[in-house]
Amino acid sequence: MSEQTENAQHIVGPKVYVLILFALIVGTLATVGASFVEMGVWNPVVALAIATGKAMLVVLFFMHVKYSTKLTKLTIASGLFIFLGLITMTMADYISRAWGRW
Amino acid sequence: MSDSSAIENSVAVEAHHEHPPYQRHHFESVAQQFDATNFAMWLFLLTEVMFFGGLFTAYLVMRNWYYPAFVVGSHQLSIFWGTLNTLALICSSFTMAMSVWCAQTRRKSGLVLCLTLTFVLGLVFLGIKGIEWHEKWVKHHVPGLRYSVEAFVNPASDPEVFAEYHDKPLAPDMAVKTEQYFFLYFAMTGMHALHMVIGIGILAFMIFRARAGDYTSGHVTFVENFGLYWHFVDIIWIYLFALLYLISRHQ
Amino acid sequence: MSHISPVLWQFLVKWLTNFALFPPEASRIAPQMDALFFFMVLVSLVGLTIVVLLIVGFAILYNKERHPHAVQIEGSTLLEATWTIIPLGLFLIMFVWGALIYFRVYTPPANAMNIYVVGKQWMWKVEHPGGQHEINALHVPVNEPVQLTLISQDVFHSFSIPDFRVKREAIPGRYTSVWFEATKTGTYHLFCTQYCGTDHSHMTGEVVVMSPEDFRKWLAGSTSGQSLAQDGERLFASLSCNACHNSRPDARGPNLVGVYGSKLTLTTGQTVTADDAFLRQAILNPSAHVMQGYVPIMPTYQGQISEEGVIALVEYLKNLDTGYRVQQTLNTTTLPPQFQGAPPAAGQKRTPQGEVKP
Amino acid sequence: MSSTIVRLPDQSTARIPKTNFLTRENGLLSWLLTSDHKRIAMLYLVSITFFFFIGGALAGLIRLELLTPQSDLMATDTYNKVFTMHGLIMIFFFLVPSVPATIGNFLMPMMVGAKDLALPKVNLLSWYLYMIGGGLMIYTMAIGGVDTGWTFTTPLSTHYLNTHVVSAGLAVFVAGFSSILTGLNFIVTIHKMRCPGMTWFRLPLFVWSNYAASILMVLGTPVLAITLVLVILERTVHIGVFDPAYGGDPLLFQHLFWFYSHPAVYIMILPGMGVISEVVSTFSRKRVFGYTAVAFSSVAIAVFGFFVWAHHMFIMGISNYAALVFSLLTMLVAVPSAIKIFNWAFTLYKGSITFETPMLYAIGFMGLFTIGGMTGVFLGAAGTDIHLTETYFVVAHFHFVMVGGMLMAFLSGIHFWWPKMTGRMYPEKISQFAAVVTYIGFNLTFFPQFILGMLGMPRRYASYPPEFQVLNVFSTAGATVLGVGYLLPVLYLVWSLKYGAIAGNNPWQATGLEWQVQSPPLTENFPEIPIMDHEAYDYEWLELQQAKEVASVG
Repeated sequence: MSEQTENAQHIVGPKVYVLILFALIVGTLATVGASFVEMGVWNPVVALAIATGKAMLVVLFFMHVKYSTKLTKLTIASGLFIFLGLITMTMADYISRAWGRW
Repeated sequence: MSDSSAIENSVAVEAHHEHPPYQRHHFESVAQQFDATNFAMWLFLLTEVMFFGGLFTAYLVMRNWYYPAFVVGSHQLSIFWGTLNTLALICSSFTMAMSVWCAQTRRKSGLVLCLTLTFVLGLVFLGIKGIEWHEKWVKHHVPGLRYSVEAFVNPASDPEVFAEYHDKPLAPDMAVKTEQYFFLYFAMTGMHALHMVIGIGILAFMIFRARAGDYTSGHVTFVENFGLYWHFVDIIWIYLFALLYLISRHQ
Repeated sequence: MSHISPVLWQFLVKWLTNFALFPPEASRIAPQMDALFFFMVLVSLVGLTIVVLLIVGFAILYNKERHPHAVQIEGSTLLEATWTIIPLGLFLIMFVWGALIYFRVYTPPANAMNIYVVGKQWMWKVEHPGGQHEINALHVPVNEPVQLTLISQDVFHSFSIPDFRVKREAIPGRYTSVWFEATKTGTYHLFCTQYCGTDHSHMTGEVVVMSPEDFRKWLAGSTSGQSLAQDGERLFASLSCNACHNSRPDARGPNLVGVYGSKLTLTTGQTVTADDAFLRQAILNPSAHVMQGYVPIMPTYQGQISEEGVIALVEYLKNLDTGYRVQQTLNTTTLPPQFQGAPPAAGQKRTPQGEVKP
Repeated sequence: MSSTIVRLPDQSTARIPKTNFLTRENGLLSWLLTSDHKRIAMLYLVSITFFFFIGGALAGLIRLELLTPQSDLMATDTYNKVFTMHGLIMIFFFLVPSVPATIGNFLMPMMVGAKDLALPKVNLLSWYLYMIGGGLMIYTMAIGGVDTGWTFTTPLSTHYLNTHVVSAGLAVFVAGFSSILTGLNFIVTIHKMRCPGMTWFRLPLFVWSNYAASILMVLGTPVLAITLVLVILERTVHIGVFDPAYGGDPLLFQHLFWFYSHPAVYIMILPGMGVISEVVSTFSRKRVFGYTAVAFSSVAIAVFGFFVWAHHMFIMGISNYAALVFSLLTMLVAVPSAIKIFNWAFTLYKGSITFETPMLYAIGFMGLFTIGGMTGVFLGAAGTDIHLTETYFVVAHFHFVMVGGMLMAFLSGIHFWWPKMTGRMYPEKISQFAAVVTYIGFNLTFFPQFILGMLGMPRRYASYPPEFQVLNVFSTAGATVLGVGYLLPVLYLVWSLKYGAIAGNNPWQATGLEWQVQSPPLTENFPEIPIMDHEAYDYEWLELQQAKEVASVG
């Protein structure tokens, strides 16, 4: 009984954590660096891409989603879907207002 | 009196199994309890995503409309403090992840150490945030309460701002829109900081309990779930940093 | 019949004389919209009848006394597909039909006469191009397309003429437009339908549809002596717009002659058509609307000109077909009082920009 | 008496079980600190009834004012406050928590075969948040009320009113979190707490529809919360993203507000649909026709329901392309509702139908919801929306769905599960009478409003042109009847607490797991965690079970 640990799930070890920490620091410095480079419309894209990459690392490893059940993954996906729905459909209105005279 | 058949059923049958003390009565097993609370935490994080989602939507709309004002506004933030803060928060996320590992592998002193580090790094973050906000106050960049667009139209008029102002002056009508940028800046970082404060409060409580050894006897749920919350707050900051601080630094 | 209570009697008389199921169709679009409406009513009635027949029929046929033992039925894919696909088809018809009407209501024809409407708590101010100002009333000629350009000075309002089946919100900060062509002379209700504060329910008025001759007479009889464009001209001068927009080759601002309706290229590379909305934006938020080849030096007039003033300016620019007037405009320096920015509303603390609030 | 399925135990010997969740502990504290989902449901039931009658009284005042064309009963600003408070209280403090937080709270764990909701303390917290929100709302009303309309339209709410927008906003904000927590709890419970054998397709449809509503609560409500935060911020610092004077966009507020508030109507109606599924099945002794279709239509409503919000903004100057997309999606979301209606109707087919009160309400629901749903299509088609929106047509449509639909479903559910909750039956005859009164009163109140709307009478008007008076008089007369219809249940239900017949375990011969245990249930619901070995709505299984019992007793 006393040996039972309540989560039977995969235990992520410090090695992985240190690696992720390293990657996150590199990502942070990279995104700061990238913002000083002139890339036109790509600046925000790169900034968001790096941010998303960092967020993915945090979600997958720090938050153990890589080792979680399908349900957790599905939950996150559905939340993101609705979130993106809010943003894209609102923006769709704003952007398409400029198309016509309306 | 007890002739109704229903009453026979009513004799509560005591649970047969021996449960660890942290298992709540209505769960069948510890695994179920962990699963359920973990899932609940994720759902809660989804609500948080949508909560910040409203702010992000507002941000996107305004940024699309008033891009020049957003560029200039963002240049008023200190990239040094911003980067430092991001690193502090990332490190705190790391120490939080380590706390979870310590709890899972039952290292009590390690757990207390990691939680304390997380706590300290969280405070460092808030401290730096405080410095930045104070600077905004000094520079008259607090929308509604203490705001001046003068500096954006004519930077020389405000020596505080002028010292680090490298942008071309804005047209007066666009300069007004910088207030939108700072409104969103304060709303978003303020909401984020509020989450940090709540997190730090819970951390203090957890350090207290961890010292009593509560989390190193197999009951990892609380630490794990709090970890999720803390990492989520970190993720929000990763985006806030990219969206608020890093708009066209090259200009 | 006098033995019935007089109150009840009056009530009945009122009922019989005033009862109507739908309002008069007094515009070109009204019969079209009603056609869709009655189609929908028909579909609803048929649908409702089917549902009620099913429920009542089954309730009679299969009540417990008649039918003591239920027969378990899992379902029927065929039946379920039927009542998925048929309503879907009907709804899609309604969608297409509705969308067509929607586009028709909000796409004014090119030859429509334009009338400006400003909504404010709690009145409608109507401005005819000829300089006729009306409050809570709108006079229009029959059988002629009329476009309304709407703006609100404070909160959301909604300009609704039920008998014409048109409605459009007047929102702060942006022009919206709607058009109609009245087909019957008479007087019709005008409502504000978007809740706008204390006296929302008093923000009503009337739309008077007149024969062309009557309308001409009315126009002549109620003119203020100056057309909207002339108002705009004075304002143009008093704001010293002509210091830059003076059509001279070395002018610091673009030439505004014939600008209305033309295609402009902005510094951002965007091409836009200079319509009412664009002109309004360019006056209030000039820096986002700078034409190629010019520098953003124009000050903003946000908060300094009332919506009526902006309308007068827009109308002036619309009618500006020669540079002569711009250069010859008398140079008055004071802003006529009726065009000064609205005073801040109750509970609202506005500081002029640049000023630091302690 | 063959026209009833009610089977009660012998009244002379029957007793309410001595040990049950009501008698387990006594004293006020045992209620205020309980983590038992059934007790929390009771707390909710009492509190939402309280708010319902406040909201109802305000509705009465509205109808009285509209009896005459002039604003003579109250000044216009008083009227504005009255309809605002009516809307806020009814929506956020009655309709949103009505079925989920009372009936749902009581039954969800029992229906999935669990001892409690996954997070009992969070459940209690949700009730406290509700009460704090409610308290704030009462406080707002006491210090003078708010007159923004329940929609908090900016810039009216942020810059042009001197009433108590901040406290009202906070009240809704806090109540919003209460509903988030309820939804969250339900989702976790349904996913993680099902008993052995309880597969997804053995769940009662009530569970499915509450699941769908919970998704909407969890993902929609936070957007409302942040929107209200922005409104409150804008009101306090006088600048914000919704402020047109500073380049903000009031339409952005509409987007964010309706992103919650449109799904909110599905939050309100979906649990009601769940009740109807249960009731129709039980009183026609038949499995719900096309179980899977009904289950999935709930989920479809939840998913599509998120992407139709801008149909509230067709005339506000959104892009016409956006209007097109949102109108199309609105048509799509109407289909699952149609599916449900026909599936319920066909559940009756070859059934063995009886007409106890819950069934009467359910039949009323089906008719009224059909009208309410169809008129929603009128408003979803962009063209007709121009004429009908912001008139009494919208008011009538909304009340047909919410009062005719949701409230009927709520009453149906309350009567249906009353014996389970209290162990006693409600009086049948008078409740049937009340159901009929409600139905008549409802139609008399709200049907004339469709015509008023078509004639163009704008909503939220304290005074109106005199030609609309006749229909308004009908409406007010109907409201009086409706009021009686709502007062009656309170009276006889309270009466039945002491004098009602003992109900026994399963007075309706229903199949749900909740009916197989004693009423009122034990605190832990089941003496042993049950094992689900049959499909949902399996009446043959039930008969077999009862035959076995009789045999063993005999």
